[in-house]
This record gives sequence, structure tokens and C-alpha cells, in this order.
Amino acid sequence: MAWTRKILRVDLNNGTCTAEALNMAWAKDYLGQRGLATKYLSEEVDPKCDALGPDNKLIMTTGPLTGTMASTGGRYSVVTKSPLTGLVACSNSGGFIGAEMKNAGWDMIIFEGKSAQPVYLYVENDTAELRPADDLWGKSVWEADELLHKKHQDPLLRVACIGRAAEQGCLYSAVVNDLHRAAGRSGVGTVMASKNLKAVAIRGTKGVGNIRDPQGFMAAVNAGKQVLADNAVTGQGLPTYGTQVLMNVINGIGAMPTRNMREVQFDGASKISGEAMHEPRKSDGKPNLTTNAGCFGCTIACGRISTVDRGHFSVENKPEYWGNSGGLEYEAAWALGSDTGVDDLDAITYVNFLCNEDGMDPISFGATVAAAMELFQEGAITTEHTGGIDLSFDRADTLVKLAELTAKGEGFGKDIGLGSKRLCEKYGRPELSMTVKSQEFPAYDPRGIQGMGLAYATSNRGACHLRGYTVASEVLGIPVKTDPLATEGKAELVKAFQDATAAVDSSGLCVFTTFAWSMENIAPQVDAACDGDWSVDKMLEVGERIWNLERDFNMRAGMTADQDTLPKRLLKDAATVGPAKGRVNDLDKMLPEYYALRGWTADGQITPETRTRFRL
Amino acid sequence: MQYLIIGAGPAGVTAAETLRRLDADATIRIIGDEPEPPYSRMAIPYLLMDNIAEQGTHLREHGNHFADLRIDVTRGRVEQVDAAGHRVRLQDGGSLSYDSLLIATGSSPVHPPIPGIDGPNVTSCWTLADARRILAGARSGSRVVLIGAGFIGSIVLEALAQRGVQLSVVEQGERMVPRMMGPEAGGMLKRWCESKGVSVYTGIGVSSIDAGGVTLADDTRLEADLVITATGVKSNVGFLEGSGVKVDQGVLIDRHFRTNVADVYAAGDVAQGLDFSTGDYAVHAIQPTATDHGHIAALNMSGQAAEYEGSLNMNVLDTLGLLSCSFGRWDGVAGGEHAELYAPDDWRYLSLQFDGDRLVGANAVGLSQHVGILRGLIQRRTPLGEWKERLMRDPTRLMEAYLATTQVI
Amino acid sequence: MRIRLELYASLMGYLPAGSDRHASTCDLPDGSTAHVLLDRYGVPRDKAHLVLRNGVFLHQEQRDAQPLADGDVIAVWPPVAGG
Amino acid sequence: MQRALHIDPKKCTGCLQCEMACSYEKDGVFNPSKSRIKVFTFHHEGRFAPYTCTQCAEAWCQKACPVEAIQIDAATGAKVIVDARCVGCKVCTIACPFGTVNYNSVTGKVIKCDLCGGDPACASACPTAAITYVDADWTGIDKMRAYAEQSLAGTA
Repeated sequence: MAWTRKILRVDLNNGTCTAEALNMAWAKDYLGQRGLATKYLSEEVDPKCDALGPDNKLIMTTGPLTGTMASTGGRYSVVTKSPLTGLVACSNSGGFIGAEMKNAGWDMIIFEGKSAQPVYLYVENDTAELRPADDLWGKSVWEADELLHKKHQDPLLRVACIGRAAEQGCLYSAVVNDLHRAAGRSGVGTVMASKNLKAVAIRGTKGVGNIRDPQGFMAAVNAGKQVLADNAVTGQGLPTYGTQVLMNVINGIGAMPTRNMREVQFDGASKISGEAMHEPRKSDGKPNLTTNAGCFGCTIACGRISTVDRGHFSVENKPEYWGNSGGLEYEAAWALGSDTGVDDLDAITYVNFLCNEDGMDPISFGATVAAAMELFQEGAITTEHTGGIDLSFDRADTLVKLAELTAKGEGFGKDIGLGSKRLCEKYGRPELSMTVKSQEFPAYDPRGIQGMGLAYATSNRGACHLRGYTVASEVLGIPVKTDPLATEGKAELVKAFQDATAAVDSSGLCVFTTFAWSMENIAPQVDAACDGDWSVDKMLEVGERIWNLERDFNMRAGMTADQDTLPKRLLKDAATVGPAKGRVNDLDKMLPEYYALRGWTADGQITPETRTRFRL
Repeated sequence: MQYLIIGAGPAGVTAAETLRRLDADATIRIIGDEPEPPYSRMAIPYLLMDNIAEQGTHLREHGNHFADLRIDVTRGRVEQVDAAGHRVRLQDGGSLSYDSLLIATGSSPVHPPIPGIDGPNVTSCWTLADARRILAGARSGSRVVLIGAGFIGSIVLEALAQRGVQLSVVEQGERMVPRMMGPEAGGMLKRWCESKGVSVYTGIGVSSIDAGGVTLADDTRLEADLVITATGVKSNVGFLEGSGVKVDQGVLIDRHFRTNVADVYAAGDVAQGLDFSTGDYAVHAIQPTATDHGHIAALNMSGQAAEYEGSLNMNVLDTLGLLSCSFGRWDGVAGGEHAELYAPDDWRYLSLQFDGDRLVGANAVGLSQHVGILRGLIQRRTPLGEWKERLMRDPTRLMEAYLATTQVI
Repeated sequence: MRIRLELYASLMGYLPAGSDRHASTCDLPDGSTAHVLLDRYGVPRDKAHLVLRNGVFLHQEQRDAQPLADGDVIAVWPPVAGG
Repeated sequence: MQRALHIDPKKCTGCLQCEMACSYEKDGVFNPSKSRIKVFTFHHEGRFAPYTCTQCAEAWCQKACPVEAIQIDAATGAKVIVDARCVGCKVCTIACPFGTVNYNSVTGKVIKCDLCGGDPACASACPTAAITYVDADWTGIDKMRAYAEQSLAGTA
């Protein structure tokens, strides 16, 4: 129960849409969303396939709680093989389209093959069909969204769409839904573009029922909502300041990756922080932030809705950017700001708008710009390469220009679209790329937060904070405070976070609930909704199974354990300021313990015993 | 005070109830010429669909509703109004006096001069008696020809199709519902009906009807067990001849529902009342207008000088599951702008007509949610300001425009 | 000794009027602890979730026991999180 | 004293908990498309507006109904659809100038807010108190309602 038990399979080669039954045996082992879709991917796709070829598949997937009244129960994920990392990609998004898919009666949509012509998928409850998208191709996400709403004359149609960046091959392109929420990381939008699939437009009016124990479910849901409301973080901190409140915190502890991670503190942090978004602007007296917003069903509402100052150079003659849209979240503000040295809140907000409008992961985009800036500083890139653009650090105008070029795949934007790894290789300085497994880092320097170093190195989708967010414990004291500079106990902490996150990501809930909820709050909601015994232990077991399945896919894709590492800069060049001064990330002290805890061999291979245990 | 109301339809019943609220002591009498308790013609299609029993068409649920309100409902037919004598003469020879008279006699189907239209296999669909004839004659598999695909015809069409008959529809106009919607929307309705197995002939008349069926002007032969006509209605004004009450298409009234004769008022289908959109006087034979008329006429009859703002012409149709609606000047006004979206493959159409920055009319097919705001925007004459341009660019943002211009947001 | 206090997020309201964005400096007697400093500004102890001394987290007991030093920067947040 | 739904759009985050609570209360499933209360998003303005029936005194829907299928709940004053009588003619959906009566094609009846008999599920579910159920005169809703009705009434 809670699952609709129906999958929509879309064959882009033949243009057909077919319904099939959800594999319930797999659902009981993998729950839904991230886990279940990865199982399908793992069974149906050769991990060695070309990520941008017709043999790769793209799966849009919901969890059993997606579309229910469980707080934050609106999540969906896009699962595929990543063109950026060559490994499994699973990008999670909020907004409303996940719930709409569920309301239309589908747990999952699997896209396979490649369409000869640009198409979009239109789903209205049981009816699904591919339609020509020639008029949408070449349009931004925002333009295509408006066209689709008009075409179907339905203001409540929910749209997930790729922008021009994906069409132009930008390797970290996102699938953007509801205008400004995104399945952002690992280039899932690039895969969608490779299939000539521009958009998915869904209208669901069937509703989500099939709750195993409705009364028990509502009791668990209401108890959960109360915990979120009473918790200072989810009840006050996140709604008021959003994730951006971290800007000053992380800077304060000296773990703010700055100017391509050469430094660990950013002098301009407070100017682009969550607090700064509340400050009235000199020009019009209005703050950058207009309001907070919730995704479907979310009673936290950490989302930011903001405007750019109309007089700012980036938008001064562009009234189309004078309205409100989504932003800034911490990771984007960091990547577009600290990592490039830009402390101009309006410029960062505008560039974040562009990332949404044309479907680019702002983390990877900002980090790639930061790498380009260092290459420029080192003389590896010159104005001859850039078409005259001065790529010096700290330049807001450069950031804006590069965003506009990359969004459309023009000029030097083509190179920025390669991502940090390929860019640095192209210009002969691969060591300047701040990536793990070819994916750019997010906003926590592992020299100042040791556990995050291990989390990054072992993440199944390359550098990522959302695979094991030990920041919660090491910095924020959730659930208990640990010392960010210590390595002891971090292997266990990382594993625990990774497994729990995999389970939450498979349920349809948002991982941000875990700032207030433990698995003791989550499991009863899943259990009341779903058939089967969904105890805390079962949830954690499923999380660990998912982690091993992802690892297995990656190994079959050709990944080797020596890729479980960090860039040399983070392992060799000590931090020069702040509490972490003199420290590098001591990955070698944590990794062997981690492998052992995972039931893997000393060289990172999944042991036969572990395989048997998780029925891989 | 003696109030007499001729006609037991929605206008008459609403007027009677309103009068009772305003005046506890008055004598209130409704006189109707059909044998059933007051009922709603709007409900007949649902009777034909077997959704409801006859009782479900009754205007008031409780059998003693009128008795409780001390409203006397009498069966009878008025032959003549003696305005000077403040009396009406009945067909059965009796007469009734009044202090204040409301003419709410409604309208009746028009029968075009087609040979054979008076045949025993031909019926209109207007009264409960008609409905019983159709229920008896239109069984699953019966061949039925429906003449007329205007608003009423289209509602009847829905009911007939639900009965599982083999249905053909003939409409003399160029499209279905020609007085309710433009060519795109009307054409869409026709294609929709055809896709559901109904044969639709537009732009052609019927030349004759006989016991075996219908022959069209181009000699196309449509075999039929039953022929139903829905070729328009006209106000029931015949009995007013010689009364001095002025009649045009319907009874001429002013903004207080007064006729030219003292103490005689008119409301509903029989009245040629103020049209909100045009400022002219016209017969709007629709249910909401009838009840509005009845309500405000009663206010005036009781001495309150309530000035009518006019009725908005509007209709909503469900044609075999395809919803459509029409409001006000759906065909536009001179010098006004027009926003339109047409998606024939998706069975959707939306058309907004503006006069300056005010909405004056609309047509929609496939719109099912918050439809009433179209009435709200038109009838409130809401200045749309910047939302006019936004609607010109994207008419689907109607609800936002409505909220932004009428609510505190 | 001179101490710099930085208050963030919803605690900013405890800064004296005219403070520069997040920070205020004050002189405290030698040996003063973080809690003494917070009391000076009227910051409720239960709202001071993250207390960093020169970027290093102070546990509850340290806030009472650990004497501050001249030039220290104490930065304080209510319960917050992000991601 | 009768109570009314009071809506404060400034507090709304657009989470749709109210829509789910409504559909769950009425239909036993989470289905925003069948909710009697709808949240509208003003993306450009960065605002959210929950919207539902104000239970107006001279109810347009009630007057237009040809079969007396809209009746008044004596306890709450709500205008309530009587499913057993509703024939699905949709006249009320075009008569209500506020657009708060909608047709449900699944049931073939119309639906509208009925205040849940005095304990509105939307208000209970709202996490930010953007929707509350309060004494009618406290909300000023009567004034708003009167204004709305006056400007729309058939008489000048």
C-alpha cells in the first residue's frame, strides 16, 4: 500500500507509453524512490553504457509517502547513470511534480531509448503520450513552462523541464520542476536532453489513497508535524533564515571553501548570508527576501523567494527578472559567492535565477567558474580562450557573463559547461579541479569538518553533502555535537548518516526533517502507510542495502576504490586560518575503518558475505 | 395585501418566497397550469438520464413547503388579465383578484413550420409530460433524431446519449450552440459528439418529418423511432392580448420589473428584462435569471425600490463529459480586445473578451474549476489594470487575475 | 579585556542599537566566561545553541567554566541548520 | 456566535496541507484537485493565497440551484451541498461569482466548502495559522463579505 503499484514505461525509440505493475518484491527491499529506482536501473541498465547514449535510462520516481499528508511528503528523484561522474546519479527534488505524478497514479516513470525528434511527455492520470516539442526546444525552462501551461490551458499542470544548458550539453544540467525546484546534481538533465525529451507535464486528479492504516497514519503524521513545529530548527530557524543561515556559521568555524577551495574563510560571507537577505536594500528599501515557501506538504518551508534589485547591473534593463523567484539556498550562495570570491548578493541571486531558468546545477556551475578563475590566475586560461572575459576571482560581472553564456551554451560558456574536472584537464591542470569522482564539491571544507571528507570521498555520486550530512552533528549538534576536527568515530557517523539518508530519500520525505526527526519519527509514518514491517531497524537495513546497491552499480560501471579520495589540495595543503589552521583532511585515518564497518574488503570491495546479507 | 403570481416556475416560486419573507401577513397565491407541484425544467435532463425520479425535479423538497409558508399554489390557466379591475379571469370561468400581479408564465417551445412536426412520433422536451413521452419512446437502441443543437438541445442531447439511443442531431445553424459559442468552440463540441458516436448535422434544415423519420434539406434520410424538437422557445404572452400590457419579444418591463400597467409586474422567461452586458432589454430564458428576476421583482412589488442591474447571459453545458460555458458578450464588443487559446487535440478552448481593461464576455471548453469567477469579473466590472495585459499574454491566469483584483492578497 | 560578540539570526535583536551588522565589542573583567558575556547582553542562555570561541565550539560546561581572553571573538547562534 | 474561516495570505507558504486535509476529510484520499480550498500561487509577486467559499449570506449558488440541493447548516451557517438532491447541472458553478463551487466529474455532483460541520480540517492542518476558524465578527469577514456582495448584487 501507499505505492500506486504502477509504473509508466516510456519507450522513446517507438514513442510508446505502457503501464506495468510495480515489482512489489523489490519495493519491500528498497521502499521506493531512490532505492527502488536504483534497483530498476541496476537491473535494466548496463552500468558501462554511455550515459548519454540510448542504452541509458532515466527514471523519475516517487516514494510511498510522496503525495500524502506526511510533512515534506512531496519529494521525487531522478535516477540515471550520470554523464558527469559515469556513476549512479540520484537527484532529489521538492516542489510539486512528485506529488502530481503520484496523484496521476504513477509510482515511477522509466524513460528508455532516444526520440528521433524533440518530444515531451504529457500525463493526465492514466493517459500518457509523447508529443512533439519542436516549439519548446531551444526555450528556457521558464519559457517552456509558460508555453506548456498555455498549450494545455491548465494553470495547475505541473512541469519538469530541461533548459538550454542541457540541450547544449552542459554536463551538470538539472531537471527543473515548478520553475525553481531542481533535481540538480550529477547532470540528470543532460541525460534527459540526450533522449530528446524536453519536458514532462503532469496533471493528476486521482488522489493518493491506499494507506494501509489510515487512522494510524494520520496519528503518526500529526505527531510528526508537531515535532517539526516544536523544534527550534525546523519550527523557527529554517522557516526564517532558510539554509542560508549556515553562511556565517560555516565561515565562523573556518570550513567555508573559498576561491576554489584555496582558503577556508570568506571575508564577504556576511554580505551574502541569510541574514543579509533580510536587510533592506539602499536602493528601494526592500529586502532581497520576499517570503519563505514550502514544497508540497512541507510544514517547515525553508524555501526562499527573492528578488534582485531592479537597479542592479545584472538586471537593470531586463524587467523579466524583476519579479520573485526561488533562491538563495546556502549551497548555491556558497558556490556562486564564496567559491568565486563574489560578495554581491544581487549578482548571486540573479545567477541563481539563471541556473533555474536554464537548468544548471548552481553548485557545479559555481565551482567550475571558481576552477576557471584559478586556471586564469595561474595563466592556464587567458582572455584569448575566454573571448576577452577577465576571469579574475571576486568579479561579479564575470560570474554574470559566464552564467549567461553557459545557460545558452555560447562562447566560453561551452567550456564552463564541461564541469571542473574536464575543464582543468582540458587546460592541463587537473589538480586544480575540486571534485570527487568528477563531481564538484559543495559548501563544507573537509579540512575544517573532518567527517565530511570521508562522506565526500565515499559518496556514491561524487562530492556531495546530501549523501551523509555529518555537518549536522559535527557543526550543528544534531542529534549530538561531535568535534569537527576529530577523526575518531567519524567512520561510524558517516555510515550511519549515509544509511539513514538513503532510507529517507526512498520514502518520499525530505531529509531536512531529520534536523528534528529521528528514524523513530519516520518509521511509524512509513509503517502505517505501507504493507510490510517498516520498523526503525528495517528502515536502516534498507538504507544500508541501497548504499551497497549503489556501490555495486558504480563498481560494475568501472569505478575503483582508489577513487574514494579527495583532491590533493584538501589532503596536503593545510588550512591557513581559523580553527582548522594547520589541518588537512585526514581521510586515511577514517577510510579503512569505514570499509570495515561497511563489510567491505580493505580495498573497498563489497564482500560476498555483505552481498548475501543484502541479497544483491 | 393580495399578491397573485401567474406561473409556478423558478421566477414565480422565488418571488412568492421572497414576498413571504418581506410581508408575513400578505395573501400570496401562485397559479400554474401544469398538474405537478412546481418543478424545475433544468432537472428534466437528469430525469431522462435516470439520475433522479420525478420528485427530484420538484422545486421544493418538502411536500408542505408552500403550505408552511402560507403560499397558495392553485392549478389553473389564466385566460385574460383585467388590469383596470385588478382581476384575472381563468379558463375554468373563475376569477381571482389581486393588489399586485406578477406575470411569470415562462416560455414554450417554438415549432418551426416543418411538414409532419405535429406527428405522434414528434415531441419537444419541455415539460414533465414531454419527459414521460421521451422516457417511453427513447429506449436503449431506439433511433432518435434531435432537431436543434442550441443550449437546450445540447442539454437534451446529453440525456439522450446517456439513455443509449442511436442519436442524430440536426442544427440549422452553422455550428452547435451558435448563440452561445463561436466557431472554434462550437466545432469542437460537434467533433466531440461525433467521437462519442452521435451523428451531428450542422448548417442544414429539416424538410419533412414522417412516421419513419426525418428528411433533411439535401434529402439525407434519417430513420427514427422518435423525433425530438429543441428549436427555441418563446415567451408565453398570448393571454395578455387586450390587457393593455405591452409586449415585444416578451413582456416589456423597466428596471423595477414594472410593466406599463399599474400593479402588474413580470419576471423570468416571459419578461424582456434589462441585459447587463448590452443595456438593452431582452429575454434571457435561463434559470439564474429567472430566480434573480423573481427575487428582485418581489422586492419591488412589496414597495422596496430595488433597481435591477440587469441579467448576465450565461450558460454551462456538459456535453457527454465535455464542459463548456459562455458568459456575457462572448462574441466581443466593438473596439474591445480579445485573448484566445485553442487546443483542439486537447478539447480545450478559452476566449476572453475585454472592453478596455474590463472583462465583458468569455467562452470556455474544458474549464471545470472556479468557472464562476468569469461571472464575478464581468458583473463586478472589475478594472483589471496590469492583469489585463497578463491575461492577453496568458488567459489561463484567470484565477490569479481575479484574486489580485478582487481579494485582499 | 576586550571581547567581540557576534550574534546571528534571530539573536541579532539582542545587539545594542547602532551595532555593525552582527557585532558589538565590550570590556569584561578578566576571567569572565561566555555566559557572563551573554548575560551582559541579555541573551537567554537557552537560545544560545551554537557558541563559538574564535570559531571553536564551546560545550555547555565550558561556557560557565572557561575564562575568555582579550581579543576573543564569541559568535552565537540559536538552533539552526541548513544543507 | 457563528464562526468563519479567516485567511491571512501573508502567512501562507503554499504547502497545500490544507488541500490535502480537505480532500482527506471529504473523500478519504489526499487529492488537492478535489479540495474545497485552493491555494493560488503568485510567483511573480512571491505570494500565496488560500481561497475558499465565504458562505455569503444571500448565497448565489443556493438561489440558482434548480432542485434545492444547497441548504444551510443551522449550526455553522455554511451553505452545504445535499448530494442526494444535486443533479450535477452545474448552474451553481456559473452562478457563484466567487468561483468557489466546483463540479466533481467523478461523482457527478458539485462540491464546495461546508466548514466540516464546525471543525474545518484545513484550519487544523495549516502549519502557519494562515487559515484559522474564528469568531465571525472578529475577522471583519462580515465587512469583506458585505463589500463583495454589494458590489456584485443584482441591484444598485
